[in-house]
Amino acid sequence: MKTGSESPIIVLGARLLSPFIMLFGLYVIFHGHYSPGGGFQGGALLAASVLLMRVASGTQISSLMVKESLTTPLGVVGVLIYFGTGLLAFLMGGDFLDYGALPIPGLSPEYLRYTGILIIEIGVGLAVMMVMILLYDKMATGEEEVE
Amino acid sequence: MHDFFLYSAVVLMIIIAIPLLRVLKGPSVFDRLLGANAIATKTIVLITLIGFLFERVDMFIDITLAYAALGFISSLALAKYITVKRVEVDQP
Amino acid sequence: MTVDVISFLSILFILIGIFFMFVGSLGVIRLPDFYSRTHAASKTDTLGILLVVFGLILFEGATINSIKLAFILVFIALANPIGSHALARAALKSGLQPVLFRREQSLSKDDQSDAAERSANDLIREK
Amino acid sequence: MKSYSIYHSFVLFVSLMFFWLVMSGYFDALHIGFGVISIGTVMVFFHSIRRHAFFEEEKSPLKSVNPIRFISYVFWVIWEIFKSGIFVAKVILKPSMPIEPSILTFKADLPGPYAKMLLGNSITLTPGTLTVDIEDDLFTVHALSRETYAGIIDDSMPKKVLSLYSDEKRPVISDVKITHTNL
Repeated sequence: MKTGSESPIIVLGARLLSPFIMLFGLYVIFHGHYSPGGGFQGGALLAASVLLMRVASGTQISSLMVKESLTTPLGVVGVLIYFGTGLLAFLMGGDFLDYGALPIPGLSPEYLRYTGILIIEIGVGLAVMMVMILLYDKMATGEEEVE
Repeated sequence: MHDFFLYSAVVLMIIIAIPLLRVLKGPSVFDRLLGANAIATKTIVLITLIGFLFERVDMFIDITLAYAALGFISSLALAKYITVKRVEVDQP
Repeated sequence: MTVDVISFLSILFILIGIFFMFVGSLGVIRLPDFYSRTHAASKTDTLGILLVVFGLILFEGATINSIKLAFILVFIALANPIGSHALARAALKSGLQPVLFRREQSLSKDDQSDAAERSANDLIREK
Repeated sequence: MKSYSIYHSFVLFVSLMFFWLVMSGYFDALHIGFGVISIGTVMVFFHSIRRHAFFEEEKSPLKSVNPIRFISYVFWVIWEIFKSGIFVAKVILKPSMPIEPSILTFKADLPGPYAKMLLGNSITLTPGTLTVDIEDDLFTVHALSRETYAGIIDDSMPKKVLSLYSDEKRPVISDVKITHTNL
């Protein structure tokens, strides 16, 4: 655990700011239809908060936060949430991604659409976040193999 | 007040263009990065001013915060990348 | 345009802030080496941005947007020094030497010159 | 591994909740529920990072700080931001540019990395000085001119940071080395 070479200003500053950036990303996802943003932008911000910890403290320590082996499966889960919601609406007799046809009981069509968009955006956000972290990890480790 | 925001945004754009000279000229990589960083921090204010111009402050503040966070992280990441790679810096 | 006290104050703050940002831009061009340019980018720019955003808060008044603007204020005040520290540290680690020189008038009556003869070169090589 | 206190988690939760409520602007049950879910996600993600001690002898940053002195310290730092901006602006605007850059290194004996971070950031924010590196106890500072590092080498600013943590009066910095020239 070689952390002595890191400057405390960078590491502790990153740890102070990173939770707020992550919460801001979640805010962008959850408020996608009142303000600009949505799944993709929120996912980019979520990934940014994880990458801030990776950049500041090294991959070894920050893999405590998101394990490298988890990025691909969680990204796949994100895509499956998106695709599954669309396919479910298709199977229930609507079009693909027709939120009105989702089989959630006790909701008016307006709220059904709202819920559908929210589920889709969570899926997109998860996929974008995990793929971005995956790209960073691949780039970081590929560099070590060359040397 | 609308006119004032408009003119200050225009002046700010001219001010933002000045460090671009350093980005183009800069003898070392770090000078270029510093110029880019100076542009990024000033752009934060520019976006907020545009928000006041369009009277959609709430929307533009979200954009500003996202821009500020991403700019900060990218400047840290570039600094880290250059340290690790030990890029040859040519002395001025 | 009705000029009341609050808008006058906010215009004043924004103008002073833009002036400081202009000086920061000028410093990035004018100063002789990377480390002194970092001073211009970190300090003058931070002050300029803080003043402009404070002026906007004054103009906006006591709404929820003002608190959001205050978040920008806090974020800039925290992140800007950290960013310039990271950049300067990266430069020192990869061996960029600061340009150090003495003014002519202080060269003759320099009392602590012997203690200060370690060059920046040695400083970097130690690491 | 260190364990963090419930107090620390509570402070984090309250500040995150404040951030969420201000950003959201909707105060109905649905959006506050989203907020609670989001903050839960954030705290799960940061659980093991917060348990991890990056530095030896890392202390909880909040409990050991004297709160009244910390508030006065924050106001002092804001005042210093003003002074330093005006100082650097004056230097840049003078046609002769009266700068005399020098590098100084010193060892600082401070309790824990948070104190070092505070000292480093306050050096960066005070007029004409910039923290370039912190390696264990060794600070490397770039100063723009001779007058600017007076506040550091006469030990007044490091003592201010130490007084946030404890009441003892002792010299903080040692082994000051000043480099004026690289010839």
